[in-house]
Amino acid sequence: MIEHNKDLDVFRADVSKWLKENNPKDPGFILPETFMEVGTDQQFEFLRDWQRKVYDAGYLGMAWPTEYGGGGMPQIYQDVVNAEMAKQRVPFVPNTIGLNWAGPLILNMGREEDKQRYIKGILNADDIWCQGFSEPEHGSDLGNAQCRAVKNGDDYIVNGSKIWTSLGSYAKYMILLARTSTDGDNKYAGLSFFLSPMQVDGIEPQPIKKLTGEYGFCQTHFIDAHIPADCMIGAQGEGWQVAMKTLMFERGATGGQAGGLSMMDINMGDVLELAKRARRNGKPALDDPLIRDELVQLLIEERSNRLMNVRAKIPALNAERPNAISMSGKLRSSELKRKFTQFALSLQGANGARYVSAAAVDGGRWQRSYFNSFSATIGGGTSQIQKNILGERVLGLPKS
Amino acid sequence: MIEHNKDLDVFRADVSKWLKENNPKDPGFILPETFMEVGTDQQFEFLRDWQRKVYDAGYLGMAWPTEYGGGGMPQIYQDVVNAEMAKQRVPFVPNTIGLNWAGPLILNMGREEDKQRYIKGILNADDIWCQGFSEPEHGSDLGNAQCRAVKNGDDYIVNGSKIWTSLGSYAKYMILLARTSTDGDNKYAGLSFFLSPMQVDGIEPQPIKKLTGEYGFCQTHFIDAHIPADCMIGAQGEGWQVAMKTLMFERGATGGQAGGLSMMDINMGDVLELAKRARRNGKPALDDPLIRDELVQLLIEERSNRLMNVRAKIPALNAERPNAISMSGKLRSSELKRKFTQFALSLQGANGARYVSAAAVDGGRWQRSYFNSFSATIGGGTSQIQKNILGERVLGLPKS
Amino acid sequence: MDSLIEFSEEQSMLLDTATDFCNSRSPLDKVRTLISTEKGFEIDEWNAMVELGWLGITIPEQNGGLGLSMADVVPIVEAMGRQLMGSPFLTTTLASQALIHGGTQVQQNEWLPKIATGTIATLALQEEDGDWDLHNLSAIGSINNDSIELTGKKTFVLDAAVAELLIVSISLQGMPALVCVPVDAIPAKQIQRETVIDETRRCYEVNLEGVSVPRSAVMANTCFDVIQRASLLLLSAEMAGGLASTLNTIVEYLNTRKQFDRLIGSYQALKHPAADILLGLEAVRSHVYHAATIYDSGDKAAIEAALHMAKATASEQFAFAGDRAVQFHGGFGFTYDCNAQLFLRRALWSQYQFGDEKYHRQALAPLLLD
Amino acid sequence: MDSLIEFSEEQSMLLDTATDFCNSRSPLDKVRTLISTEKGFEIDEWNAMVELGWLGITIPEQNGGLGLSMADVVPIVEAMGRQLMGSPFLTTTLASQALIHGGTQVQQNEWLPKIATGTIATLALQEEDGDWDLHNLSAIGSINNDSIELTGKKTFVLDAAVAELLIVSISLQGMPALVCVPVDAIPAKQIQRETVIDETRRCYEVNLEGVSVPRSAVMANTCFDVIQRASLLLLSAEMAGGLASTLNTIVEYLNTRKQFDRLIGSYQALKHPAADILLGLEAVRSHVYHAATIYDSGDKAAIEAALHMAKATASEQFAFAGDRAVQFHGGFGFTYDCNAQLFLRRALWSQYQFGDEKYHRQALAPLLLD
Repeated sequence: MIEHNKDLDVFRADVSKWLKENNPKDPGFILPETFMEVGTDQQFEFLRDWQRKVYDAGYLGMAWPTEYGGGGMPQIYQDVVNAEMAKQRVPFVPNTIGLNWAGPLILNMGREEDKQRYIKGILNADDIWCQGFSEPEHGSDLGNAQCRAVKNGDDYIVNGSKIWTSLGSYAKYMILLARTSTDGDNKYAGLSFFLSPMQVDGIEPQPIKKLTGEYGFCQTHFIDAHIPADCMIGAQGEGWQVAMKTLMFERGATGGQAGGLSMMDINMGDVLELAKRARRNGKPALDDPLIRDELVQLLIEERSNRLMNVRAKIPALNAERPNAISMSGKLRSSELKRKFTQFALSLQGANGARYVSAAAVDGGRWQRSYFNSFSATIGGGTSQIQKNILGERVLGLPKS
Repeated sequence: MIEHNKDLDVFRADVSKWLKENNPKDPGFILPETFMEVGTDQQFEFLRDWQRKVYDAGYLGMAWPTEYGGGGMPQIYQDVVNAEMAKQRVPFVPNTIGLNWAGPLILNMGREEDKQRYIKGILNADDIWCQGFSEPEHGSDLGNAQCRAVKNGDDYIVNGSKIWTSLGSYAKYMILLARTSTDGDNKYAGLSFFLSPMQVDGIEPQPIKKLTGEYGFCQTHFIDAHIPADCMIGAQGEGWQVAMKTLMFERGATGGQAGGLSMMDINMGDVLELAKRARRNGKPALDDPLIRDELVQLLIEERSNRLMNVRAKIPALNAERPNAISMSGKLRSSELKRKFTQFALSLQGANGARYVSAAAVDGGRWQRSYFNSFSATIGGGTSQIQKNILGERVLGLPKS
Repeated sequence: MDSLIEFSEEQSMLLDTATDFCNSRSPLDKVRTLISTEKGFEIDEWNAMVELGWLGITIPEQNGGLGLSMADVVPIVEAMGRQLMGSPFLTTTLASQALIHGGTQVQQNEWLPKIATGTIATLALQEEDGDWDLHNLSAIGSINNDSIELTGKKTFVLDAAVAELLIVSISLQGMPALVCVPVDAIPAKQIQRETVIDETRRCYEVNLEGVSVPRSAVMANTCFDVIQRASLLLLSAEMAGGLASTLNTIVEYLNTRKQFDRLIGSYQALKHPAADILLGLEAVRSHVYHAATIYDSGDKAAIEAALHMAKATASEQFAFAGDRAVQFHGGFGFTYDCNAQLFLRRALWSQYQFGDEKYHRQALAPLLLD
Repeated sequence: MDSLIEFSEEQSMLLDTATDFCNSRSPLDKVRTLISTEKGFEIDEWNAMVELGWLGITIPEQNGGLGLSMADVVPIVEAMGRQLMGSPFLTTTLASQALIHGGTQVQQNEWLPKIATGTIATLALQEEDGDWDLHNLSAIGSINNDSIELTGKKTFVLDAAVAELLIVSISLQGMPALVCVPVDAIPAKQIQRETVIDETRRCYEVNLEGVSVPRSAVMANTCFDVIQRASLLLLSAEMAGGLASTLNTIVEYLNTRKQFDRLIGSYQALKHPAADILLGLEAVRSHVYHAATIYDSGDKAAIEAALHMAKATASEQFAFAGDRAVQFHGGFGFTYDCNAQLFLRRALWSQYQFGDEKYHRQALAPLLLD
C-alpha cells in the first residue's frame, strides 16, 4: 500500500503541475457554472476545447477500457485528477451527459459496436450528448413520458417533445426515453430507451431562455423523426429500467463515470470569503452578529453534508437505513446551494439588488448563482419529490 | 356617541375597582392556564367560586337575555369587562364550554324550555358543561364520529367513547355529537346533537394524564347509557350542522359568548419581561444578540396577528379573501404560543431543563406552558388540518 | 382609543380606481414588453396618472396639489405593485415628499406645481458601498463663492434619465445636505443605466464630477427621516401588492398543473407553503395599513416601529414567496417565460432597498426591547 | 489523509452489544416504571454493565480498566440514548475522565479501580444561575490549615444520591479548582432531588455548607476543558440515540394511524417533516462519529469545532423532532401515555445541559469565521 501511495503522490504532483500550466486564462466573458448553463457559442467552444485538452493529456476516462479510448487505469488515478481539478478550480468539462450518463451506460450494457462507436467521441468532446427524459407536461413524472416511438421497418418514427435538453443545439446524440407502447396498465412497461442521433430531419432543438436571462436549455421537438431501430439499448419495453440504471450512474452511486470536473464549484468557502470582503450597510458584513450566526449555520450544514457522505461508506454506521444518505444527496446539496447563494445577496447591502454587470459584487455571480440553483432543486425530481422518496422508500411511509 | 362613551368610562372604572377589590389572592397552589388543565378539586373549586362571584357581581352574561339570568345589556359592556379582566390578569372563569359553546347555541336554537333549564346554571357555574365531539380513533375527523345513539322509546341508548372531555369529572351536561344512523353515503347525515346529562348510568368519564404530568381531560365511555330523546337539539341527522354552528360560536366569529376571561393569558409581553430578568449562561438574557433578534421576530409575529385581527373588520381591505384572517386565527395564535413558550426555555440557560418546582424559573410555568401549548395546535383540528382548510377553503386549492 | 387600522372612503375609492387602472394599463404582457424598452414605462400611462391627480396627492393645495396624506398614496402604490408597474410614480412621490418637508419656499414654489402636472423628479441618495444609512456620504459639495461644486457618484437613482430634477445627498462642510439638481446641470453621459435584478426598474449611476449648482440649491432641511419613512411606507405597500400577485400566480398554477395525474395543488407540500404565503400576505398588508394609519399621528416611536415592521415583514415574506413561486412552477419556473421570475426579481430588488429584514429587525431591537 | 470518520471493528461490536443490551434491558415500559422510583435505574442493570467492562473502558489498565478511548464509549451511550436509559453510566464515565486527566496519582489509584468495578461517581459543576461557562463559580473553598471548608450550592448533580464520589468545582483562592468529595462528607439532607424536565434523569441540588475536605482532595488539574469535551461528546451521542428512536416512534405512528380513511403517513404535511427529521438524524450521527474519530487526535481547534457542531446540531434536531413527535401523534401525543413526551422531555433536558444550539453556534463563530 505504501508503495502504491507513493506512486499516487508522484502522480498527483504531475497532475497538479500540468493543470497549473494548462489552466486556460480568463476568457474575458462570464463562464457558465455547469453544462446546463452553456448559453453562447463562445462559451461552448471554450469548454469543449478545454475538455479535449484534458483528454489528450490522458486525464479523462482514465478508468475506462483502453480499447475504446479510455486509460485502463485504476479508478483512484481519475479520483486524484478530479480532486486536483476541483482544488485548482479549472473550468469544467462540458460533455456531462456523455461522460457521466451515456458513457457508463454504454460501457455497462451496450453492444461491442456501441462501445466502438460512441465512447471515444464522448471523451474527446467530438460527440456531444444530451438527455431526453423530461417532457413539458410531465416534469418530475418520468414514467409518464408520452413522446411516441412507433416501429416502422428498420426505424422508429418519433413524435413528441422533450424538455431541459442542455447542449441540445450542440449535441450529436441524445439518450432518449420514449413510449413504444400504450398497452397494459403499467405505464412503465411501455417505455424504451434510445441512443438517438440528433442530426436527423424532424428533430428540432429550440433554445429556452432561463430565468437568469441566459440560454442553456432546449425544448426538443420530434416531428416524424426517423431513428434507426438499432439505436435502441435494452429491449423494447425495458426503457424504464435502463433509465433508472442511467440515473444510478448520474448520481455516481455505482461509479463508472468518466471523471473530470462537471461544474464550477461554489461553496460555503466562497461565501465566507465574500463575507470577509463584502460590505453590508457600509460596514464589513462579517461584523454583524446575525450575519455571523447565519454563516455558522450554513457552514454547519455544509459540514453535515460532507460528513454524511463520508459516513455513508461505513456499513456498520448505516445498518438501519442504508440508503438514507445516498438517496438524499441531491436534496441536501441543492437546497443548501439555494440557501447560501440567496444568503450571499444579503451580504451586499443595497448592492444585493444588482445583477450581472461590472458594477455588481463579483460581477453579479451570486445573483445568477441563486437563480441557477433552482435547476438542481427542480431538475431530476423536485425537492418536494425528493422528500416523498425519502419518506416512502427510506422511511417506508405510504404513498402520497 | 360621546355621551355613551362617557358612561362606558364610568362603567370601566367601576369594573376596574371591583376587580381590584375582589381579585382572589394567590391560592398557594399552581393554577391551570385554561379550563382544559383543571387537574385537581382544589383548582376546580377555586375557579368555580370565582366564576360565581363574577356572575353575582353582574359581570358575566351581561348581553344575554334577563329572562334566563343574563344582564340584557349591550355587548359593549361585557367587552369592557372582558378587557379589564384580561388587563388585571384575574383568574379565568372555568365553565368555558357552557359559556362559549353550549350557551350561545341554546340561546340561538334551543327551545324556550331549554333556555329556562340550562342558561342560568351555565352562568353561575352550578352546571358545568363539557364537550363530546372528538373520539379516540378519529381525532380531527369529527364527521366520522362513531359513538352510536339508538332510539329506544323515549330514550336514545348511547354506546361508544369520546375523548378530550375537559372538566368531564365535574360536568353535569355534555354537548354530544353522536351517530344516529349509518345509512346513506354521506357520513355527516348520520349525526345528531344532544344536550346530554352526565350523571346517568353508563356514562363514565375517566381522567387522562397529560404530557405535562397533570390531569385535566377525560375519556368518556358510554355503555348502554340512556339519554332522554328530548335532549336532542336540532333534528335527527342535523348534528353536523349544529356542531358547525357551535364551532362558529366557539371561535367567536359570530359573537354570542357569555364573556369573561377564558384563559390565563401568556403573551410576548411576559416573555419580554422574562428576558429582562432571566439569566442565560450567567448573563442577562437580553444581552445576547441572537436572543434579541428572536425576541424581535416573535414580537413582530404577535403584532402581525393583532393587526390582522383588526384589519379583518374592514371589508374594503378584505375584498379578495374575506375569511382568510378569521379562518387562520387559531392556527396563528396557537403556533405562536408554541413557539414563544418553547423559546422562553432558552432564556434560562441550564435552568431551561427544570420542571414545575420552586427552584425553576417562575416555578416552571414556561415548561408547562410549552407542553400545554400543544392542546391548541392539536385540538380543534391540528395545525396541519388548519393549513389544509386555508389552502382549500380560502385559496380554492383541490382537496389533499 | 383610535383603531390601529383605519381605511377611509377616500382610500377605498383610490384603491378601486388604482386597481382598475393598473389591471387594464399594466397587464404582465405589457410589463414584459416594457422591460426591453429604455425608459421602462409608457408616457401615456404617466399622463393618465397625472390626469387622475395622483402626482399631486400629497402636494399642498397652494402648490397645485390635493393636500392629502401619504396614507392616500398607499392604495395606489399597492395596486401598482400588484401589476409590477415600472413607473416613476414612486420616486417622484418621494421626491415631492422631500421638497414638501425639506425644500425652501422657492424650491417648493418652483418644483411642486411642476410635479403635480407631470414633471418627473427623483432622489439620488445611495452610494457605491450600498450603505442603508443615508448619513454616510462620500459625495461631496465644495462651496465656491456662490456655487457648489459636486464630486462623487450616486447609485440606484431611479428613473434619472427621464427626471427633470434630482434631489441629491452630499456632504457639505462635513454635514449631510440635500441639493436640488436640475438634470440639465449633469452631462448626459454622466447618467449611466445600471443593471439591476428587477428588470422593470430603471436605475442609474449619476456621476457628479464637474456638476455645479448655485448655493440656493441647498435644501432648507436635510429631511432624511421624512424620506426614510416615506420610502419604507411606499416600498412596503408596493411589496404587499407584488406579494399578493405572487400568491395568485402560485395558486393559479397549483390549480392547473397536473403531476402523477393529480392537480399539484392537492399536494400538501405545495398547499401548505401556499397557506404560509397567504398568511404572510395578510400580515404584510396589515402592517402596511397600520403604518399608513398612524403615519401622520406624530407618535414618532410608534411610527418608526410600524415602518420597520412593515418593511421587515414585507422583505421576508415577498422574498420567500418569490423563491417558492419559482420552485413550485417546476421546470416552467426555471424559464424566463414564467412570470414567477418577474416576482422574484421584484422581491429581491425591494428587499435590498432601504434595508432588508435583518437590518430592520436590528433597528427594532432597541425600540422594542430596551 | 485519514478519513473524517472511522469506525473500528471494536466500536462496531460495542454498538451491537450495547444495542442488544439496551433493547432487552430497557424497553420503554420499564423506563416508565423506573420513572416512579427514587433512583431511576436498577442495580441489576448497573451490575451487568460493570460486568461487561463498560465502566472501565477509558480507565487505564494499571487502574483496572481497559485503557480504550472515549470513541469506544460513544456507541454504548448512543444505544442507551435510544432506549432512554436513565443510568448513572454517563456521569460516572465523565467523572472518571476528570480523574484520569485531572486527578492526582493518589486520587486515581483510590477511585479509578473502584469505578471500574462499579462505584458510582458524579460531577458537581453547575450552579443556580444556569451558567454554562464552568469557570464562573460562586461555590467557594476556604483553606483552613490542612482542610478546605466548602460553601455554596451545586445544581444538576446527576445521580448524587447513589454516588460515592462527587467531583465538585469551587473557587479556591480566587481560582477555579476541582475537589474530590466522598459522599460521606456531605450530610444526606444536603443532597436534595431536583425536579427536572426529563423524568428518567435524577438530578440533585448539593448544598456544600459545612462540608470539609482535606487539602489533598484538590485535584492536580482543573481540567474543565477535558470535562467539557467529554460531556459534549457523550451527550451528543446519547442525543443521537434519542433522536433515532423519536424518528422511529413517529414513523410507526404514521404507518398505523388513519385519519379521513388514509394512513396519516401518506400526508406530505407529516411525511416531509419526517424526512427532515431523518436528515437531521443522519447529520447528528455523522457529527458525533466524526467528533469521536478525531477526539484523541490532538488537533484542538478541530476537536472543539467538531464538538460544538455535534452538540449544536443534536440540540436543534432532537428538540425539533421531540416537538414534532408530540404534534404528529395528535390527541394521543397530548397524553402522558404516549411515548412522544418521553422523547421531548429527554430532548429538552439534553438541549439545555452544557449549552444549547445558539450557545454553541456563538462559540463556533470565532473558530470558523475569524
